Amino acid sequence: MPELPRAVEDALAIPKGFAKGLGVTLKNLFTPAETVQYPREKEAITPRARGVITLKEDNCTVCMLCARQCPDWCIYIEGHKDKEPPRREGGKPRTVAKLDRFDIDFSLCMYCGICVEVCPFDALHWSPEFEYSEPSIADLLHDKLRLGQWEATVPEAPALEAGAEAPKGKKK
Amino acid sequence: MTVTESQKAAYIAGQAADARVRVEIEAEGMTLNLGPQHPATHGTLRIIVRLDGEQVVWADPVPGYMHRGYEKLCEVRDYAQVTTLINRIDWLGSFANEVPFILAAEELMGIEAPPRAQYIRTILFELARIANVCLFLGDMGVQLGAITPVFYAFRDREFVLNLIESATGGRFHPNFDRIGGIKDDLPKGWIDECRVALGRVRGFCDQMEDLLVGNVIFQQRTRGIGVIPRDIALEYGVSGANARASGIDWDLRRDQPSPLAWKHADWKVFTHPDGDSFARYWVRLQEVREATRIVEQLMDGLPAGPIRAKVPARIRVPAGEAWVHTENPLGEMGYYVVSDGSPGGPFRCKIRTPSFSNISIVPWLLRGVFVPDVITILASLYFILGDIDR
Amino acid sequence: MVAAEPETPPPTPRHGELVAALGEALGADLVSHAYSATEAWVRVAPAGWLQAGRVAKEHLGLSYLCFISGIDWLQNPGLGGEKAWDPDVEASDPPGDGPGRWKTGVAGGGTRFQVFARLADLTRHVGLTLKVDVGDGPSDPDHPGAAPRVASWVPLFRGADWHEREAWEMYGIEFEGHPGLRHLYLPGEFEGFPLRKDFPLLAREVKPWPGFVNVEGLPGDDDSAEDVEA
Amino acid sequence: MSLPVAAHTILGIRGAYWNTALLKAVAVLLVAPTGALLIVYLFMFKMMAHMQSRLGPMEVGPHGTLQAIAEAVKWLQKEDVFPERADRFVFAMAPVVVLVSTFLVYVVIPASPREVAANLDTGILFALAVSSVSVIGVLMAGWASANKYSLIGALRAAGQLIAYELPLVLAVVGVVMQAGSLSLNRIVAAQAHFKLFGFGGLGLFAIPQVVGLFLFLVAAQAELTQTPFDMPVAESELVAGFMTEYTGFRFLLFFIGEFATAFALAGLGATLFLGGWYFPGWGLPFGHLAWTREVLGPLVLLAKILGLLFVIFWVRFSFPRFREDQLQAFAWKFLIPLSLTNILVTGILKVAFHA
Repeated sequence: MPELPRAVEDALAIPKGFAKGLGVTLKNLFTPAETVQYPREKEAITPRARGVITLKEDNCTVCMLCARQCPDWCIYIEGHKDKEPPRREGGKPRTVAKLDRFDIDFSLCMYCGICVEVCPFDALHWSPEFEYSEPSIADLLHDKLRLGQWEATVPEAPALEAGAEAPKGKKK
Repeated sequence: MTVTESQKAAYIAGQAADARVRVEIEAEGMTLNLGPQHPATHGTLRIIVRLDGEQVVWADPVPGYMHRGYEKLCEVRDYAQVTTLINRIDWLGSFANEVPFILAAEELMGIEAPPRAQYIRTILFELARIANVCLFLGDMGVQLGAITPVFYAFRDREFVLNLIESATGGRFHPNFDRIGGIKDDLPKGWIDECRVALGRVRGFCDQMEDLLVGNVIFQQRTRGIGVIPRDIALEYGVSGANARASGIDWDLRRDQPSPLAWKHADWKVFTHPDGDSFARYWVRLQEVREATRIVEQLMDGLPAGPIRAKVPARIRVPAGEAWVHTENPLGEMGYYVVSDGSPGGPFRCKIRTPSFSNISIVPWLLRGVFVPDVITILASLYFILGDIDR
Repeated sequence: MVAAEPETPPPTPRHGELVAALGEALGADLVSHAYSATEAWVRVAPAGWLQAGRVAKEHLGLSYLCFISGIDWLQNPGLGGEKAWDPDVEASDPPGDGPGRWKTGVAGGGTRFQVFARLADLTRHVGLTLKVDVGDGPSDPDHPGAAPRVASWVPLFRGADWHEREAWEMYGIEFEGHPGLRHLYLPGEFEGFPLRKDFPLLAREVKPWPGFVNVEGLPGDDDSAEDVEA
Repeated sequence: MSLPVAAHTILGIRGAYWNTALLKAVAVLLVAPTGALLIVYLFMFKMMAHMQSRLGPMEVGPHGTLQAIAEAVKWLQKEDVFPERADRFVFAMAPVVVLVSTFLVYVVIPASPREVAANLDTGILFALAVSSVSVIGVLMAGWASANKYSLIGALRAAGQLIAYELPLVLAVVGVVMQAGSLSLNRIVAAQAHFKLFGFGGLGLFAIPQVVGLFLFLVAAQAELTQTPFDMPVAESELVAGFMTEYTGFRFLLFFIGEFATAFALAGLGATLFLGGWYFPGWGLPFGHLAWTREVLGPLVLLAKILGLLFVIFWVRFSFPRFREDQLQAFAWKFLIPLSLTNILVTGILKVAFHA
């Protein structure tokens, strides 16, 4: 290619720039769109996604750790003590804490996951389910029944990338 | 020296006390109220501009419509709870907000996270930068009237957000960084996915180069518009890509000893001598490309090992003061953490956000420009409202 | 409360040089200094605040204004909030006011309010935090109601404008020579200084803390919570 | 055809005249909004979406075909809001003025040798003249809204429309000189007979008048306030320019006006430069098959219009916008000298070839 004078080159750069831009949009016109038609098609959600907090009621000991660590104060817990038959024959009857109320107010929740992390008895988990919007904000207060129903949707924790330390086998 | 009529008007108007109840002085020109609900102010920044024709006589930004009082809120939360809060400062690159705070707490406690955690932190940090700056690259087009780029930006940013979500569980607000390490290791297959997404981001950068940078209209709209000289940038504390576009060769990732893993990658800091809107766009474009390179190199060199250092179960940060700042997507972000040694949270947490200083230059910068250039300049300074108002 | 002992060496030789040069220029106005592993602090007397900024900017190359902010060292103002609700937090001193009710941090301090600012040299990559005592504000028994006050840095750094407006509206610290101390974030009619320690955080006052152990015992049972089995 | 108004005479004019007049009026009133809807669906919804890796509307009708109609219905349902300090009468009339000026352009565009509402001898002059009336409507809207954004937008629009009216007219002059007529139908005929170096039959002036076509497209882009010339409605600066305060029905009128004008200007461009309804091979004396031209002509014209619109909207979706002063400089320093040169060259060549 013979060297063009600078001025000519500069002048040519203008239509060239326009043509390049037009080329980008034209190319995109003929490439398939990325849109996912949401209610009919759904993207696969990663198992770690923080969609909704689930409660495994049997594991909860009403220790209040989650409610105390919650930055938004959106967990409400009440419980009572009860006697259970002894685990072994002839033992003393055990005193256990029974859960009366476990509410999470998802209208306040920041989805930080601190409650799930601090739970010492593995009673709280994350589920990637996210379709629980409500027309009324008051309905976003999920009681322990509702939280317990989500429990079935909790996925397996994913395998880890090469080089990671073996997981300590906590999560469900 | 003669004083023009418009300068007089500017002086008189400048004397009127409160911007919020600014008396409209019936001199020549008119006062135009941009925002708080205005398409160009991404968020709720309000800018009062006094116009003489289409020329700005003075401009007065009024932030605060999104002030959430984070510095006060930090004082009643403990360290773990603060990270979930500060996620929401710069919501487009939120992982990058957590890192300096956690580093400050680690510095006070004398803990250092293991290398694998530092690598993953750095990778996610750079991904946050990509997600954040990609949106700028597209949004700048919208502010200048080109509607298409922003859709490409949203499209390709989505892949980066997916990556952040599959690693941390949170798309926008990861809350993934912990004192002494990170919450979890990367899931299997993440690195391969990441390479694909980085390829898309690079393709996006090329598209932006073709669509905007090469377009002579874009160049005419941005070149020589909103020039920030070097010394003015320093006085106002302008940082990040805005400072680098003014020829200040300063990047905390390179210039600050940091436990994070940038030092293990081979990358370049781009500067531009012009200091105008075009330079700011160009520098950010190159930075996204560099960020993809950093992430790739760090993924190649990712060491094996633990991701959490030994940390006491109940975190108690000893009394002291620490200042840690990092090169966030928007500029220099720092936390001045004061601990009084009590088991709760920080005693005082001064959050130095980049957008605050970057926008404080606006009254100086907007003097004498045209209304369309107001938009160009605001777009090229690139601010996030949460980052100004905290 | 002392974190970094004065014996801690400067993190880099340049930090030491800067502090020494500032000391030379300010003389007795440089009250104290301190180092940590990464950072250097200098506390100047209120009279030397403007001069300190000028020397740092014009002679020491610290031309980049990172931030200016304030701090209120009042301890345990006795307000509500989580710490008051939480029985695990050890019982704190009773609320009160007056000297002795505040403890200052690195590089010391004599008053309840301090202003601190950070300047940096972007070519040599060093920074310095400067502090100044600005007064006791409402806690001052001699001048009740007097606002804490210090010279403004706006003549030195144009960017100080917003930072000082913020410090003024959050702490009520008056900056002398500032061209227009008006509200930055808060609405113009806002009263009070939100970041002062004795300003109540309403969000934490109006709602009871949900973290009480709220387990009803068995009738005639005085078991403590520890006896409950998992 | 017997229409209800087919009385013997009205106002002393014969009923048959009223019949055809009513028919023509209805045709114009139907074609203009239909053209606007077509543009909105094809270009604003689908082409824009696919250029941006989206699908666009998909829900209303197959592939969202009825979306444009749904939008129109939505606007009709909205409350008709007047700003408190608006000049109510002017505010209400502004969209009507814009729309009327648009409809008038349709009157002279021939869709086939006979399918033209008014075959004026000065057709092109008429079209360009009435299309400029819309500036008045825009100014009225901006002034009456009592809104600073509207006012700035309207003033920008007025400056821009006046500046680009000139290159538009001058671009057409080349064609008029070459055809030797101001009548649009005769310009089509001239294109059909046009031969370049002995080759002919392509039936378009786009080849000899390529500069004119370029000028026409650029000026039309500006007349339509499409990016890169959309400062009057620059949404990132002026919210929506002169339309900021309009809602519901009146906004819909503006909206239809904008896209109907696009359709009309593309129709003018297709007629002037691409041979209008003429398809290569349809020699003008067409014998007993002449009626086929009446059927196929409109379709050919539509195809050409869509081709031109594609280019206009392609540019719109790809480019950022100019600044007001750059736009004026572009018009006065580049487009107008270029169009004058084009006229000069056309004149010289015309004399040279016909001498």
